[in-house]
Amino acid sequence: MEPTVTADKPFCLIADLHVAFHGRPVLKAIDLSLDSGGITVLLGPSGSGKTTLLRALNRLNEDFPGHLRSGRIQLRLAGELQEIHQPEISVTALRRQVGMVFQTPNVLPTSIQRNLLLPLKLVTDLDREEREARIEEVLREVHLWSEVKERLKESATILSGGQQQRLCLARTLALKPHYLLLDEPTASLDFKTSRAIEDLLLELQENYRIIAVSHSLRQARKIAGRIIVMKDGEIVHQLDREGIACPETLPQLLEELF
Amino acid sequence: MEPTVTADKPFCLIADLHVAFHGRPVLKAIDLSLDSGGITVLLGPSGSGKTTLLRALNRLNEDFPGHLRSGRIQLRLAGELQEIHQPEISVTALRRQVGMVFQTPNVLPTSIQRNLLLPLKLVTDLDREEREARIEEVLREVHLWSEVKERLKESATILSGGQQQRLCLARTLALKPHYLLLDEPTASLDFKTSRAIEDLLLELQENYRIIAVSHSLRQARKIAGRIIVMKDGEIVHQLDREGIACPETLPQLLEELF
Amino acid sequence: GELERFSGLQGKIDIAGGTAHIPVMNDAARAIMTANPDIVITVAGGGSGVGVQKVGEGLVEIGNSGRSVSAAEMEKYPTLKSFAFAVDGVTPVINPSNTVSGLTAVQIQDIFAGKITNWSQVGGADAEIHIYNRDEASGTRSVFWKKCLNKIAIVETANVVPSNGAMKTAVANDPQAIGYTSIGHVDASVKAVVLDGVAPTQENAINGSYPVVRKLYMNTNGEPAPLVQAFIDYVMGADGATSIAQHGFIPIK
Amino acid sequence: MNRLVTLLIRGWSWFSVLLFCSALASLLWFLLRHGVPTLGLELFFGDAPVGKAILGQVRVWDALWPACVGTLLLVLLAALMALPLGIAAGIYLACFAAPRFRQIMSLSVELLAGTPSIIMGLFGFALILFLRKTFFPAANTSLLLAAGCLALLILPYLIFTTRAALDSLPAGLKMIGPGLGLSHLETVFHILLPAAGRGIIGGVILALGRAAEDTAVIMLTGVIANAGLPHGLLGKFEALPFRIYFLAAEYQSQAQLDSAYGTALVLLCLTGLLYCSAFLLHKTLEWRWNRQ
Amino acid sequence: MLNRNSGKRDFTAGGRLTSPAGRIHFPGELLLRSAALFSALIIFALFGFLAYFSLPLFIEGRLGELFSLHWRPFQGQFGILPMIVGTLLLALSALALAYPLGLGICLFIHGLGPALLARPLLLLVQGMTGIPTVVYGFVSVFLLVPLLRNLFAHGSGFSLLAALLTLALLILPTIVLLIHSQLGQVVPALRLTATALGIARERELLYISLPASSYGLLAAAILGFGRAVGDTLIALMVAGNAARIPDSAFDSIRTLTAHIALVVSTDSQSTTYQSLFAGGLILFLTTAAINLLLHRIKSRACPSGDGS
Ligand SMILES: Nc1ncnc2c1ncn2[C@@H]1O[C@H](COP(=O)(O)OP(=O)(O)OP(=O)(O)O)[C@@H](O)[C@H]1O
Ligand SMILES: Nc1ncnc2c1ncn2[C@@H]1O[C@H](COP(=O)(O)OP(=O)(O)OP(=O)(O)O)[C@@H](O)[C@H]1O
Ligand SMILES: [Mg+2]
Ligand SMILES: [Mg+2]
Repeated sequence: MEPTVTADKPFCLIADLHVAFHGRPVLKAIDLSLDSGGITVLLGPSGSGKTTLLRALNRLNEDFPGHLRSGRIQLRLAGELQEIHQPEISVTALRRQVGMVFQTPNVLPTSIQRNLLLPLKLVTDLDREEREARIEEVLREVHLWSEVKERLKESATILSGGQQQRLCLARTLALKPHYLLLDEPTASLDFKTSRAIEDLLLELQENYRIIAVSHSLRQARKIAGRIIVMKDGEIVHQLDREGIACPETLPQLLEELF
Repeated sequence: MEPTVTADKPFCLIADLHVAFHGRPVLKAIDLSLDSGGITVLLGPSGSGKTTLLRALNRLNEDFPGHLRSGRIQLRLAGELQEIHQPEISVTALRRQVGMVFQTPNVLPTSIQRNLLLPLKLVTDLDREEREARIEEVLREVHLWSEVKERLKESATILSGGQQQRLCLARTLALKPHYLLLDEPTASLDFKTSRAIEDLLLELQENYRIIAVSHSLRQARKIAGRIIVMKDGEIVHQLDREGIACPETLPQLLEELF
Repeated sequence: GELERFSGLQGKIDIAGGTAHIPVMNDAARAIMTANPDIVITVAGGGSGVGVQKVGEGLVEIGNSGRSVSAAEMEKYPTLKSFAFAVDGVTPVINPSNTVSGLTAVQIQDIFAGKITNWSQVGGADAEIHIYNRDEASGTRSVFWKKCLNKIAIVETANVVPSNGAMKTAVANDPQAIGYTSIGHVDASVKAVVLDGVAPTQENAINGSYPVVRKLYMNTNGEPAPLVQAFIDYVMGADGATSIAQHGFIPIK
Repeated sequence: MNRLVTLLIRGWSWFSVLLFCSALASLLWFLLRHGVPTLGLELFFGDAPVGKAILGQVRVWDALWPACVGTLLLVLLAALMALPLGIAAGIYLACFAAPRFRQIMSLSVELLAGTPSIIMGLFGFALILFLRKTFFPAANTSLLLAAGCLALLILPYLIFTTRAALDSLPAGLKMIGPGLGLSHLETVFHILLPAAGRGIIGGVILALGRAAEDTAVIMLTGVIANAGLPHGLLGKFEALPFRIYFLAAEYQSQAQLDSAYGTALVLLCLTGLLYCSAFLLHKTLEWRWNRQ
Repeated sequence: MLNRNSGKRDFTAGGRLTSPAGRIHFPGELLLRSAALFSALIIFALFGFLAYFSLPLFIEGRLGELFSLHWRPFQGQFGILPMIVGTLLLALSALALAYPLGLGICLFIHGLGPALLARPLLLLVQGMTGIPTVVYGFVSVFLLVPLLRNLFAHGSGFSLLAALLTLALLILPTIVLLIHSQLGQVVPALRLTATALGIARERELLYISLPASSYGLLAAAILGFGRAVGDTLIALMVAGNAARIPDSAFDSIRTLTAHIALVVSTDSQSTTYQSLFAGGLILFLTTAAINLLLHRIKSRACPSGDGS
């Protein structure tokens, strides 16, 4: 089933979301409705809760000790808006549809190939050949194929920082989730590769609903259909396409806020 | 002893350096002489060997399996240029003078405070109060103090990505090495914090010899006294202050190369 | 009385070897050490072979054995001296619930040789016979094999248990069992088999009508030192005899 | 298909736990039923006055006190010998050894782990005979020898777990020390070891339990049924597991058999105590690691 | 993993870069190395000792006697083949029973069971290592053996089956704790990755965490097997000790260790006694062979040998 993004219907509704760890609030009263097409980019100072907000969407915060949440999150799953915390929703199934790439690359301590094959094997029911074809496809997409095609059997932990980051992106893409949560997907990539990934994301926005954290204004401008600015655990500003297009608004705004 | 950087004398000489892992060459025939003041910035595509070059300077490559090296590296230690591979040089002492901050933050799985105190205790002979004063000082320098001052005893692993990166930078600064090897020190920092760190580095260049990897052209322009461009394990270009200052050269060059 | 011979003596006696001896040794040690705190006596087990070896090597002052010292051992340790101090009878035992009460020596031999395999063949219920044997190191086995089984080859499927206590436990719990044990160990939990019409009791062992008996020995390496001699004398004296009888053995004067 | 595997695994893990618990429960129930009625001062001290017996002024007969002291001393001594050796060897293997040496060592440690305890006992016994004939004619089986042989027995457990705990630390952690200019030794002792502490403590607990319960080794190397409190390192001693074995094999009356269960319960409590102290130690270490 | 290829490393005192004459080797490493060497030496000492004592049998070429089927010392037959077979049968079957159970318990502790039960269960298992072997033996003599006798109406209950059930319970905690201590290190780092990919807990454990703790899995198997082979008292008390190769699980068997315990108290100079050491040597060699085999399997399974 190829997911298609239909515009103008909200696919993500967050109402009064509070998240705290060990009693310290990290997200405060987040209200958000994401509807139109385009990539949503989260901006904000370090420690402002961007990662935590992403993790709230696939319920990964629950895996950390001391986590406490209140509020509702609805995502469009199988065509309908559904509350993700309702007991009928299986966390595992949710996370299969809501893929996430972490800020720091977290490769499995095994071979490059296995890093991709294993999740495919565990999560999808592709046969061996399909899996291998899929691997090559995603590795090409993230521009890693030429660098690793001769050493697929070597350990992934010896890859360079940027290579690991692209590997993790490939791993998530291979599973073809409906949502993509990307936590600084190009942080340690050179600008050439960064641009290629940005182009890839722009292509992918046709089929995936993408929410990305970024620290680069240039990047945000280029890919964002909507920008959300966070500070101290709150959403302090939202910009739509017009706001982004205007060359002054964004830098001004950020200068003010930070 | 406060190290002072004297200009116009080379402090780092690399001659015909080859590095390979498991027989695959990663650095090829590197020749380099760094002399004047200012920060040296390494640019280059992902996987081009920047990290490996940094690691060569504090002999950290030796800690990875399958490592093979030929060629000479000389650093100015205790006032004199010395070959770092000669048997009289203790690796440990070398690494104390050549501090490194990794690309992916690697905090100790213990409290924030202990992350800083433990190395200080082991490496320096400061007393307790001096150590605590030093901690506060470096945490302020990297703009982390206000965010963590109330939770110094909490685990460092729960910090956000950018916070961890600043913590690692602080940990190295606290030891006051003579050299600073920084592998993308601002990769996951917002631009405001990035700028503050850049300013910090510009200040530090008075007292430290700094070699940094960066992916941001803007950043390289701002801080670099010299830019070294790498590709496929080789140094393909070097730019000095004039080259950097000229607004066209750099983008053009990079566009060509990549 | 008996304990006076220890007055003025001091030192230590280490004792090891046959396990059947231990209760008697403990009684003696306890009485002697209470009367004269300068004397330290320790008592260990290990089995007859260990007893002989340890005393031969000089590791202990007294090594106990439930059989006489073998020719091979005598050759290795020519200075060993043995003191027999008690007689112990060995009796076949069965589970108290078994209706059989008496067997002939030939029947027992056939059972242990594997020729009779069902209790119905010797007048009991229709049930498989479970044979329990002791290990080769056992003095009990040695005497039973010589004097009751007439040195036949014991069937290999027989279970082997490592001690008199384990034999009692096994037979007490298994209604189809047959085994053998020292008369001293027989109590209500097992039934001693009347052998060729002679009941296995202490009286019958003393008067010689019950044939399956052995001696218990204390062995020393060369002439015993005064303290050790005093200990041996004490065990073989009146107090010792009481304790020996109390534990089910027959004292030798 | 996927669902089936998932269900099977989950089912199997529940099944294992239930089976294990019921087996353990029946074992404990049996032990308690027979052992609890025998518990009391008399089990420990016989008819000797308690105070004097504890101080060692009066010899205790037919009771547990000397065996308790003997076992405690034995475990302490064995731990004293094996812990430094085993943990040091494990650290060396994980962090220092050349690959060649590592391989050979791993194999020999595995061999040692597979050596039956009774052979360790035989070894100790033969060693004494050898010493008597050569250097020390007065050598004899003793508390020291038994502890030494027990140390051999638990050594591989310590080496294995120490090495495994260090080996499986994440790679990023291993780079912290070198990156900061800590010496390899400092890295190992101040960063890697504390981080691996939990795994190592697991091995220590296993080893202590093993040392407290083994019978076959000490049987041949110096334990006896009736020694009183141990007379120094070179004296004979009593131990709880041997006492259980002895009573179980040579009991003369039902009362003696029952007291074997009482002894087993006591031994159980003793090892429980050992665990608690190991656990506390672990907690203290962790606390100090986190809070200076 | 660390520093294995770093060639020469030195530990110069203080922060000095150079030390002209005579580098000071830090004594710590030397200490560690001697500890490791000493541990290795012990093995060779043990081996030498076993070899020395069984030497007469080899020299006099009476080895054939050992490898016969009959143990009848009074008739001069010293075959220990039945004991070798018994040992292997018992240890392998006990391991085959206990290992999957142990794994199941570990998985339960690491996320398949309710988190509330995990900790108590772990404590229970840890506590269990303190139950003396002799107690297992004794309880099964009174509980398990009569049960088996009545259930199957064949044999006396003292049998391979009884011994293997008891032994499996004995080695279970060893297996659980060893696997657990490895999983405990590996799981937290990998769990987040796996769970974010939408991989269910069961599969994460099975396909990611367990393979990543392969050394612990191997150690558990080896130590578990070692414990099973080396156990003396359980076999002695409940296996029946008949010195013959069993026809079924209900038959009585004798292990080498029980054999040693039974024979050790006979006269010390006889062939009987020497055959003990030969038995010990064979036990030793058996474990060696099995270890080598496991190593082979492991190195074939993950050739890079890295990433743990
Ligand atoms: N598991 C956790 N337990 C406790 N505190 C946490 C946890 N995760 C995050 N925090 C705290 O919450 C705050 C927000 O963290 P988060 O990771 O969401 O920031 P961020 O916006 O992603 O920052 P960065 O750009 O540096 O990655 C930080 O102060 C962090 O220390
Ligand atoms: N320890 C190692 N063993 C084997 N190969 C390695 C090792 N370290 C790096 N490499 C390989 O060497 C090449 C250069 O790696 P390096 O980490 O130096 O790149 P980089 O320039 O830092 O890239 P990035 O910007 O992505 O961090 C890569 O192809 C990498 O896979
Ligand atoms: Mg973040
Ligand atoms: Mg890099």
